[in-house]
Amino acid sequence: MGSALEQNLRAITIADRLRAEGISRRGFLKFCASTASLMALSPAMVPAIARALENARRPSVIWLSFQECTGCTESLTRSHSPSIENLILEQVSLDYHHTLQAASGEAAELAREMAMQENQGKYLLVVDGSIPVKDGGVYSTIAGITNVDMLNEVAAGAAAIIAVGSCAAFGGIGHARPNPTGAMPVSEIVTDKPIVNVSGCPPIPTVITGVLAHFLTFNKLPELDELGRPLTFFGQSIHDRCYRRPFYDKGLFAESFDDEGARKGWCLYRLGCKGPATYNACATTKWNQGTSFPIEAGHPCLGCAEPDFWDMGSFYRALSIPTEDTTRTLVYGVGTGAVLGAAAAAMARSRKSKAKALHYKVSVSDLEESS
Amino acid sequence: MSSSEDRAVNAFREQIDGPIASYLSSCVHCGLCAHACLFYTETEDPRYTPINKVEPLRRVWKSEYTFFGKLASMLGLAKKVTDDLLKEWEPLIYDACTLCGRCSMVCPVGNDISYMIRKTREGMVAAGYAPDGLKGATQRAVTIGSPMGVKFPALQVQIHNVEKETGLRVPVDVHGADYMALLSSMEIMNFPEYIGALVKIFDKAGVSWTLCSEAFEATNSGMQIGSSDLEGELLQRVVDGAESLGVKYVISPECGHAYYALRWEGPNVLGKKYPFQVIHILELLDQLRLKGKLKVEDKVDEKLTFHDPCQIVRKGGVVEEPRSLLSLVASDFVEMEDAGVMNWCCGAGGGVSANERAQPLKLAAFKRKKSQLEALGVGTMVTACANCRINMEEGLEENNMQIEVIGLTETLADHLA
Amino acid sequence: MTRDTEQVRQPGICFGRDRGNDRPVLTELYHALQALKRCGKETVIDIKSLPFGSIDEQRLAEFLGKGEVEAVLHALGESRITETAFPGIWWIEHRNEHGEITAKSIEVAYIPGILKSQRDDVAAACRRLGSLVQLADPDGEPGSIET
Amino acid sequence: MTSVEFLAWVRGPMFQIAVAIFVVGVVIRLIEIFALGRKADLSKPRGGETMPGIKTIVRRSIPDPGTFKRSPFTIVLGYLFHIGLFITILFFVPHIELFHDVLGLQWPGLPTPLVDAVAIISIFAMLAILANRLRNPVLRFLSNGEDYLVWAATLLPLVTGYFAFHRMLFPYQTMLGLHILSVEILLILFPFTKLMHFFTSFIARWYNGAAFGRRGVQS
Repeated sequence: MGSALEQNLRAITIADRLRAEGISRRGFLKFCASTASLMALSPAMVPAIARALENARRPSVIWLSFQECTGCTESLTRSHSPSIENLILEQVSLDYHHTLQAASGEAAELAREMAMQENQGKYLLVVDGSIPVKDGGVYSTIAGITNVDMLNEVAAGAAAIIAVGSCAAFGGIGHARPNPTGAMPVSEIVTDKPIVNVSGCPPIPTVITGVLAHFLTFNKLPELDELGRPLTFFGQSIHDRCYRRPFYDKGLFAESFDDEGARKGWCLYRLGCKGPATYNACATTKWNQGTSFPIEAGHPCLGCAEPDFWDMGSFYRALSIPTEDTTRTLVYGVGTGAVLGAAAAAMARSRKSKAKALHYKVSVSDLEESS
Repeated sequence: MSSSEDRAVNAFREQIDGPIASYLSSCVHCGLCAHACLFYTETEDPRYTPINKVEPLRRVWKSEYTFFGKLASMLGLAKKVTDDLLKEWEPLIYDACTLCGRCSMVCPVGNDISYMIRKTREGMVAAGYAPDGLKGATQRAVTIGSPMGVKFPALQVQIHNVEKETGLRVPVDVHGADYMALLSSMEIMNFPEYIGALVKIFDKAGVSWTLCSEAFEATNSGMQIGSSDLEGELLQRVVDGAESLGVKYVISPECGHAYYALRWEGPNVLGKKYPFQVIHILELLDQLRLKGKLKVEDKVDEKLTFHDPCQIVRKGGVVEEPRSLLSLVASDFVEMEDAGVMNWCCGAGGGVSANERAQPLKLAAFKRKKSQLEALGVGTMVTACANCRINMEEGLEENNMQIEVIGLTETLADHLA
Repeated sequence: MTRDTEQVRQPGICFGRDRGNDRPVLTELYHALQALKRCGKETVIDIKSLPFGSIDEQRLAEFLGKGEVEAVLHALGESRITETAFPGIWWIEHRNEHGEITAKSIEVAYIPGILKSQRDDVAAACRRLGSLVQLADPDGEPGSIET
Repeated sequence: MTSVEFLAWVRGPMFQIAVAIFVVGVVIRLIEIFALGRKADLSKPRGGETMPGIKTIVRRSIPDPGTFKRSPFTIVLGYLFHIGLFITILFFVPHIELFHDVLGLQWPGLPTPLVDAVAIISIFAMLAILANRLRNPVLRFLSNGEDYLVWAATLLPLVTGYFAFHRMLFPYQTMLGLHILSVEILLILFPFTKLMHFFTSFIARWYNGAAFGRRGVQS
């Protein structure tokens, strides 16, 4: 019905929309500066962003939630009463999100199918949650459709996929040992589409919007690391950008949660901080309106933005500690070594006593001169 | 066990023990032992690096006494002991090692390398790989009784001369004497003054002693060539002589390896403890000095130094005694560099003196002693080993050095109060 | 009993002391100022991208201080553009309609770009003013208006 | 295999495999040595064995002046590298955490910049050691493939650890993984090579000290 108008609205650029709302060029530049900051791009990129937004069009977004806890959606919607993020979100057409949309039941599924039809090959697919594939995928279904089937169906017509949260990106807690539902990340099911992984449990809301902003601005996906994560947010580790890093460099560590070091804000490495091996933007973007992040609150980084962080040993044991029980290996090793050593020693001793029995007695006759 | 290789390998198998296994496990090829060995320092031939000399022994240890070496040898990866190897190593083991033990003092991981070379010789001699000169000397020692072919009648002649000269009687075959003195054939033939010195000192000090007509030879070519069998055969004669005379002590003469063989290897080679004690002549003299039974009337005035015989000092533990005795008899005694347990070998021990093939190498090695002496500028060098003494006399002559070499015991006897 | 306020230190304030994450920024600003003086090169530093603890930024702001100019921009919320006590170094904070900070930067420039009137806005202003005073000439100079 | 999977593998199963090979191998080799033993010495001792043995264990860490004068280079480099290696292994805080986990023992660490400097010194000492080995005629003569292999296996953990700490060359996870892997290679090579001297040199020194000690000489 209103789709003609809708089409028209989509046809105009973001800059036009802002101008239509009576926002000055200065305001637009401010918007661009905020967007650059949001995307963690250098302020030098502002002119390029401005140029791009002049021409950017409003994409359709379909959001699928699978085996998940809604934490990712919560993170996004409960972030700072969204402002710039909100502006960005206003620039997309969120056509299906089963937690956020008003429609339910068949109407909801219809909205999804319509959005797919109308934007075939152009819409953006956002996924949160892992996809269970064991036993034909029966462990999670929506409207009687298994998650795997729905993902495959929706992904087929998508321009790109954003896997939001560690579950969609890497399998997350569903994928943790023993993985009873055969949970899989999006990237293991869909292999023929560009996928951006915005990992984290939950992911940083501004990172989600930052990726959307990037897609919106440049109409392409940002540069990714080897795990498919946008480099602008995941290019440096928590440790690299941690304000406690100088304490690590000096060798000053908290050894318990209430010792002198903890009170003085020393490095949390010994308390199990996974910051050195965790790539995410928490240390600079921070949480709760940029207030703080776990390490600033005195808790070690769990490494939630990394694959299988649930299975990397205790959250409270240092990164340098092996993930398996080395003491046990050591004890069994000594035992096995003792048994084998005893056998080897017995062989050596018998060889030696045999040699003694075969002793060749040197006599004067052996001393004939050789020449 | 017909082949020579098999005989060598079997002997190595018999010799390898815990210490050797720990030594060979520890070597890191740091090369420091080379700089402790005068055959390397004076020739700079890296083949003379001490640890390299035990290669044949190492191969047997590696392939037969280590679990992983055994696995490797089952896969045909182990290096074998061959006749070629033994032949190649023979000069390294016999010509370029005096068993002086200096390398054993410096090895940073603690390897007693000279112990291992001594053990390696067991396999070498069993396989027939030993220098002809040393073979001949050992043969003479076993068949005639002395490496130089000295028999008792020859000693009797020297005894007669000494008695005439000193006017004192040399006791022979005295049952129930406290001490039985042994001699080295070099002392009998080249330095009979040693016998005179003993008579004079013991007479003054009232020591009850005797020579034994059945067992007067102290030297042991069996040890030098590395055969425990032959070493034991020679030692058994001493034990039998001492037992037949019922002495309490056997005195080792001023001869390094004789002392080492008698004092430290003997009971182990024979497999039983001695019914007597072995004492080095310098130990006995120092005991007499302490008891006030050894007094001198005057001292040697000229500047002199002391050469530490390896087997007596570093490997024998008689370190302070010669110095106490020298301070008694010398007024200007100076130590050479590295004196004491770190002193450098004369270059002729461990059977090298009996090995004609090693003569050029032995003279090259003497350069070390030469430079030590030149640094001191002494006219006299005292020592306590007939083998060192004869070698140094030869070396000094070769190098046109005017230094007199004297035995410590005779020096004391000459100045007896 | 207590001699001073040290006893009830705020954690943020007490560990700010020896952290020193703001030092490198000052060095960077020094070099940026030199570049501006030498060849007019402008520099922008995004403060949000710096590894700052809660105290570092405050300390940096205190160090830079306030200078002679303080401008407020009203567009999509309020923005505050303040020249620091070091002329040429500007502290810029953009806020949204809810007063929340959306971007924060330090700009080294003779005048921050955002303060200048924008060409598009000038063109719009020109059109608007022209229609108000009924001057048809699109290229008309404001000076040509007769009073 | 991604860098995260690689890191998980070297921190997980591979570490246990390496430790198992190391422990089993070392125990076998030590038992072999002790089981061979030595025959009781029948000669009358002049001195004790135990104390001189212990003294030799200590004294062999200090070169005698003559040896030092003749090969200062080998000795100084050996010292630098060994001390540096021990400091970096034993006093870098993340390593202490590892020992604490495995052995239950803990000790204070050293300031990280100090360990860092020491690691650099050790790395350069190692490079000089290689140069020395290639240049010095005795060392060149004695050296075999194992010597160079062990040299490389010892240097690698230092270099990879340095790179990981300074976040050079590769992303941290990859570099940390390579560092742990290089340590695992070292552990695996340990029982098969002269690395065993870490344990056996103490036994060797004791035997040497005891043999000389009973003859009345402190070796």
